[in-house]
Amino acid sequence: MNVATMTTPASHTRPGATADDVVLSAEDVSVRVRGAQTMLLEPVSLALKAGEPLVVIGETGSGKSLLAQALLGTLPSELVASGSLWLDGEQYPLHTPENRRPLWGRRLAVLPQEPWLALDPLMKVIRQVGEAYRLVAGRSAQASHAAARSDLEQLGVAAASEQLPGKLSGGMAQRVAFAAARAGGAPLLIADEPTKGLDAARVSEIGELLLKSLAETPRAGLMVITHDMALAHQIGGRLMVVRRGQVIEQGATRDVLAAPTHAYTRRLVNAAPQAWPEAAFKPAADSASGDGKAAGETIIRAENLTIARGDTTLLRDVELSVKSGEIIGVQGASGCGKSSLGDALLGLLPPHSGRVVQHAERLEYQKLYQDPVATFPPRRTLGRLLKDLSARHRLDDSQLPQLMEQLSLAPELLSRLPGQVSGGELQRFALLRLMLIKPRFVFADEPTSRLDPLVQQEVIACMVKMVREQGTALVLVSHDAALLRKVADRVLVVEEGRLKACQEI
Amino acid sequence: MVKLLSRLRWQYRTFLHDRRQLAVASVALSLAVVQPSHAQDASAAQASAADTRRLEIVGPFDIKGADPLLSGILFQRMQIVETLVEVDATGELQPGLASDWEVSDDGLEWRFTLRSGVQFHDGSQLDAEVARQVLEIARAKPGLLKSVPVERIVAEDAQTLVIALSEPFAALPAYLADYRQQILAPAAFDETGTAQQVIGTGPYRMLRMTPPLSLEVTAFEDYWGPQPEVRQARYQAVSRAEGRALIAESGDADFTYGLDPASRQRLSQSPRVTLAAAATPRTMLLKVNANHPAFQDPAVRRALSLAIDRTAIAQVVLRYPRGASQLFPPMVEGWHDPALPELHQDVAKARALLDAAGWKVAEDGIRHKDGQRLAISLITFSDRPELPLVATVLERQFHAIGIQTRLDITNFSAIPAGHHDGSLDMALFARNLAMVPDPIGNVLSDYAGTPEASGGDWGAMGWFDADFTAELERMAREGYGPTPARQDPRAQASGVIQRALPVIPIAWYYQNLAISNRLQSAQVDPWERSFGLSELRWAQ
Amino acid sequence: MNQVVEGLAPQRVEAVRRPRLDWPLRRVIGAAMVASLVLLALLGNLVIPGDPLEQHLYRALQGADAVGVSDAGEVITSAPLGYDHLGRSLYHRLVAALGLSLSIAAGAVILAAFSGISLGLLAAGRGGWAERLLSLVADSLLALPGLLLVLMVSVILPSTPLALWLGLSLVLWVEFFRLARATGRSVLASPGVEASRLLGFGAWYRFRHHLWPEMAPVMMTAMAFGMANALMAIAALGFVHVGIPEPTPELGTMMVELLPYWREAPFALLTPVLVTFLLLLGLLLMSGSKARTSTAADTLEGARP
Amino acid sequence: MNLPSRLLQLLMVVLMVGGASYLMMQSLPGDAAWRIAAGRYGYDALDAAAAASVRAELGLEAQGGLHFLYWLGDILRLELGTSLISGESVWVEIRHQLGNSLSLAGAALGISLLIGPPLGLLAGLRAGGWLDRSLLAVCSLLRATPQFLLALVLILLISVEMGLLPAAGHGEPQHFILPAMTLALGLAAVSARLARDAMAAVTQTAFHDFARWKGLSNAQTFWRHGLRHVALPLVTYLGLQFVTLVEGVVVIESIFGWPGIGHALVHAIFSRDVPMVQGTALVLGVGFVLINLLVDLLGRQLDPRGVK
Repeated sequence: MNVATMTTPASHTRPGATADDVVLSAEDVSVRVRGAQTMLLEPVSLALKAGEPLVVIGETGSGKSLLAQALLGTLPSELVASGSLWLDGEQYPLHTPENRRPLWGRRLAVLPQEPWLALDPLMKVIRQVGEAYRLVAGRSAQASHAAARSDLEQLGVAAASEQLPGKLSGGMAQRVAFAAARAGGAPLLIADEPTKGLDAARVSEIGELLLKSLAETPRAGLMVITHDMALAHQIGGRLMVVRRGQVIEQGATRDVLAAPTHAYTRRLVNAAPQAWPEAAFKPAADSASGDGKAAGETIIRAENLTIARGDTTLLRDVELSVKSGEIIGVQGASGCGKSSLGDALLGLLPPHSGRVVQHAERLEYQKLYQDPVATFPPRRTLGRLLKDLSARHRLDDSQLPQLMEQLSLAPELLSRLPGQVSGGELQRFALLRLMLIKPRFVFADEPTSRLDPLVQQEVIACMVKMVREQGTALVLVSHDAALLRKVADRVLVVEEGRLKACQEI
Repeated sequence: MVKLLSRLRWQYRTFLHDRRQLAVASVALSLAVVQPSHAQDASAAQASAADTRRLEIVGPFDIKGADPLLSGILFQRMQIVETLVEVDATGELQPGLASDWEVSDDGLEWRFTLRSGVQFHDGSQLDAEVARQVLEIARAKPGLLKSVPVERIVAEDAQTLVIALSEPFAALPAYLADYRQQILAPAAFDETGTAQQVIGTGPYRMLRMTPPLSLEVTAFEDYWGPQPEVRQARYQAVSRAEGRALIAESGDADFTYGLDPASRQRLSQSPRVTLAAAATPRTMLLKVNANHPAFQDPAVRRALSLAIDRTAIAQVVLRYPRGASQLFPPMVEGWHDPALPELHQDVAKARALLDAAGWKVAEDGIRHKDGQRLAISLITFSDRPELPLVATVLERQFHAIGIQTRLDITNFSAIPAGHHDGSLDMALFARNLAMVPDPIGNVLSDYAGTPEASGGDWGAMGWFDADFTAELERMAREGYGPTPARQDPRAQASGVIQRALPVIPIAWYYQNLAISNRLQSAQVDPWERSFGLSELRWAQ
Repeated sequence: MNQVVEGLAPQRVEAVRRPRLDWPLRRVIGAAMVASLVLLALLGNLVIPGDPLEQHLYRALQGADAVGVSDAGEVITSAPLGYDHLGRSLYHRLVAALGLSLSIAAGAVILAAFSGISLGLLAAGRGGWAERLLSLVADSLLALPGLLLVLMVSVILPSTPLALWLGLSLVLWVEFFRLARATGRSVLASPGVEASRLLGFGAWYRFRHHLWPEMAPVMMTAMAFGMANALMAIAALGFVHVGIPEPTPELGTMMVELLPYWREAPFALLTPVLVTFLLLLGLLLMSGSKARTSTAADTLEGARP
Repeated sequence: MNLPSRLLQLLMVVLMVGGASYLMMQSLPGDAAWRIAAGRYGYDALDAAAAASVRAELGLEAQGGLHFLYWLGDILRLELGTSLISGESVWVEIRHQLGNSLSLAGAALGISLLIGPPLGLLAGLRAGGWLDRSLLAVCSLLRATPQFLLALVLILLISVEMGLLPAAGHGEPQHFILPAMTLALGLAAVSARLARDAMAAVTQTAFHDFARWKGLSNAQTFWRHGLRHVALPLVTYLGLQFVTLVEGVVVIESIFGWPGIGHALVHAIFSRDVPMVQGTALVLGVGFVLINLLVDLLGRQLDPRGVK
């Protein structure tokens, strides 16, 4: 498929067409490595209309962020953009990033991803908003302070205004960053993965915030880059799907998401847990009754367990028993003690009171981590690591090729270092490592929260396969209720320091 | 930079050629530095005008405190303090605060007539009673005066001081010229007899003293003698020889004492300074423990002496024209005996002597006798930077005759301490042979002693010669009158030391200093008693 | 900038990243300098045999000469770099001095690294009182000038090389301790170590494959840096005359000895100065700096999932 | 570190210095009286009588039975005794010398701060640029030059060849320049690198980028969001650097004839003046702890987030 031809008709109609509603347009935006021919982003043209948001979706590495960077002039110095940007009737050639420097804050506002990193950790929140009013919009000191205060009030974070960013939650930080980014008065907002790392509940808040400001500001434009289908849905407007540096599909967001024409888009849309088919991961047997699996013997049991770290009690009176072949979902906001529960179950954290009864060998209780890169020794190839393991426990590794095939891991990956494979592959290797040991119990702590939806779906499928085939007991921790609902036999929620059964199931 | 490098290269090339000539030249220079002043009368007029020029003196000696025992020698050199008796450049005694003295016929009663009208810097007057008190304080402290058989000191009248002895002691006036017998005002001392201030009678008075590194003086208006032309002076202690040389080279010091050989070479090229040197009664010598099984035998000590290449040490390491041919340098007249056969190097003879003494070379190249290895330690110290260098040379030269030497470069107190506990084998140091202008004091304390406690801390060890000791004691009592052999008894004593070699002389010292061109003339005091400030003239 | 570049696919990142050695050119040059000086120390005396103590007083401060026979008939060892102020071959003194300085410095660094790393890991692993006590001792040692510590040790111990070795180790171990504790703390608490423990791997495996790879670059840097510091301290102590005693050749003492002759024989002084300087420079280059110059490559590397 | 742990550190420093001094006193080869007499009277006048009088005066015989606890007790009562050489109280001696050293160290620190961090910041803002590269080269060269060598080069060039400044001495303002410069160059080399690294790191942070995206100019970004972050490691470093400064002071003071605490320390070590060694070491150690306490406070001022 030729993207260029696909986008060319559009590019003829938009630039130059100084229709009143177009606030920003760009033609033939492309990105390549300086001094090389390889295109990292094939030429693409776009136009932002006032009041109509543009959503760019794609996987990690698809090149969707390059588009934003090329427009803003923030590409790393080793990459070079070409094409041009039209703004207020001015043309800005993209290969000289400096020409857009004066636009920042005044015409173009940027909403950063991971806003807790984007706020100066040593400056009070209100001053970070106020300085943009003062230095960019040129207001007086008092006026700036007042404006900042009213912004923060409107956004519901007035209480935090005298605090340092370190004290803010992720959602609050994003709202503060939003206020700071907008304070300079720029009508056009580019948001690059604005919800990365945020809990699901916060995602929709941010979406509302963006839409609200778009609606309230005259001649405002909004461009949102995300891989979150839910956010894309919420923002609406127009949609561009980027894959491997090419725009493969675009159109009205609602239309594209409802009826994707491209197979990839379809997969992308379906990869969101909400879109997963019901019962895809449930065992064939009837799971309505808790003891449906007659073979299930109790692998681990927590009795009247209270978990504390230092002086803080995280969870109390936990009663839990997990049977083999059972998947238990645990849902809760970050910092609620989900991980400590795992440590206590695995014997890594002595219980404050109560007890944990393990019914199998020590080695048979294992854990799957959120960040797979951190869980492998960094300087040893994956093959060596697996050999280390089988040598340590005299395991039969003859089934290794078969297992790798099951997990769709290519054999040549064995000669790579953990840092040289993708996150999804590595998480599957972590799973493979566990499957070699045949654990009776696995505690999976947010194992897919750092993965793209497509990869997440694959990894979850592999995990469920392990559970079903090896009869493993699995506790799956996630903040994504939809995911748990689709996968787990039972879902427990951590609320107010207690583990409760989720009402929805 | 380029200029500097090319200069360096040139000097490197010409160094060998220059070396001998330089040393000779600088000695010659020292003999002719005192020039008659043509500004004698003008000086007083200049003095009264506010002459803000300050003479900068740099030397190696730290300032340790106000007590004469600690830094008295520096106060003497700065001419803040004076002694009853002074010394001229040839070593002859001269009137100091005492204008005259005489001794009774039995040699037991010395009568000193004090100069009248002498004022201390605090305005008090010097009289015999003051001198008596001060001498009594000095006598109670360690020092040479302790060894003088003083019975009592009496202030006979205001100007007459009588020192009564229990037995004759001819060198007494010379002893009173020692810096430890400097006359301070009684107000300078605290109740324990330790001086807390420096209140002397000299042409300069102390302006401020900041131990350990500097002191400043200004001319004393009420001095009994002529007023000096240089009105202000400051002394700074710089402990490192390189540092001193650099200060001299950069022109920041008018007078720089204690120059190391290499710096002398360099400074001789400098347009800012003139080098001066004077022979001083100081000899570098090797103290040998004659109680050591090997060194008991005089032949072995002689072998050590024969192993040493004094000329090379003098010319290469010290950059002096020649090494020591005997203990006393020629400037110490009487004690130096030109007729003595010179100490020299003869390695073959040294080996033969050792062979004859039963020390045979073993497989490792080191000599053995009765299963004992001839391995000894040599103590020296780095306060004088040339000593470790010479010790390093000696180590090789002794090695050449089959003696293994372990260098121990340490605090110099290890030498007298090793002398007393008997642990010392050999020690290398520089000895001032005329602490008192009359060397008899030194010779007595270093080479006499008793059979039980022979020699002295900085002299012989384990070597005792009864006749020699008796003769020294006679000289101390009676002076240097003719002996039956009609020879100068001092030369005779030198001969004894030369033959027995309780210490092995290596080199005679010269006092080296750099004088800036701001000064018109300068005098080098060979007795290391004075910087000669009061005699100095500014160049313009 | 991390968050903006996040969008690059791994395969693309490969294409973007310039081929980069683990050891940049600077470090390679540094290592080559150090290695050649180490070789000189090891082999120098084999190539041109000679005695660093042998004196030819009348050749003092002369330039290089060839192998020959003197007037007296004795064979003169060639001195390729000329003679020092006592007519000793500068080349052989330099070789011997290098050997001595290097072995003391290396000995001190090895002892310091070994004890520092072991204690640091002990502190990180045990925590509690052990950590508090060890950190207190380390912090307090840090409060005293290193030179002072070495001087004090040299008063207490009789042998100078031993005192230098132990004194320098006493100064240097603190750095290793602090680094090991810091790395140990973060690595021991990392999921990787926990995973290996759960998988049944022993302490040695966890050290070898988790801790060491993390620590090694830092420790190598610290070792090179410690080496340089030790060499400088030995020279400085020689300078205040409390270093290796005469006549044993040592770089610092050699410089001090030849310093007065800087105008007569600048090249005699320059040789030990140059060797020391190159050695220190090599070590410092080898130790590298945390700062890198290629920003984009780092940004991209940091952005990897 | 917080106040209690700094106090503990202080105590530990005192304990270690006291212990080492006690060991030194015990392990002095030979008789302390000899060494002390040597320091007092010089080699020309040192003899058994002088040593005996020192022994009697100081009661050195009694020190064999001295107990470590008494020793420590004296220190804790701030009883440092008297110098064995000058007989002056150690406090008096140190007070005098400390002033000189502090003024020298202060001047050096001042110069180094004027040279190092500004250059480092400029280099860090343009990491990889020509300034960065040349600064790296100069810093590497400086760090590879032992201080005494640097001192001599400066003396030879500036003092001897050009005759601009005095080579040594103390008392006039111009005497400050060379020793302070020597000390400062070494310090500046390190602080420049540190400032450069910190600056380069700050320019890489998300908040630095975001500040510019907000519309702040480069200068505004630097003053408001860069400097404070660079100052943090720099201040911490300067606290730690105090020890290096003191160490440099020991060597530099002895070259330039500066009557400071370093000079006194070397002298005291030579003449085995243990009370002086102990006194100077204590003052240096305690000074370090106090300065770092100040640095802690300053750091908290700069970074109110608390323990990082």
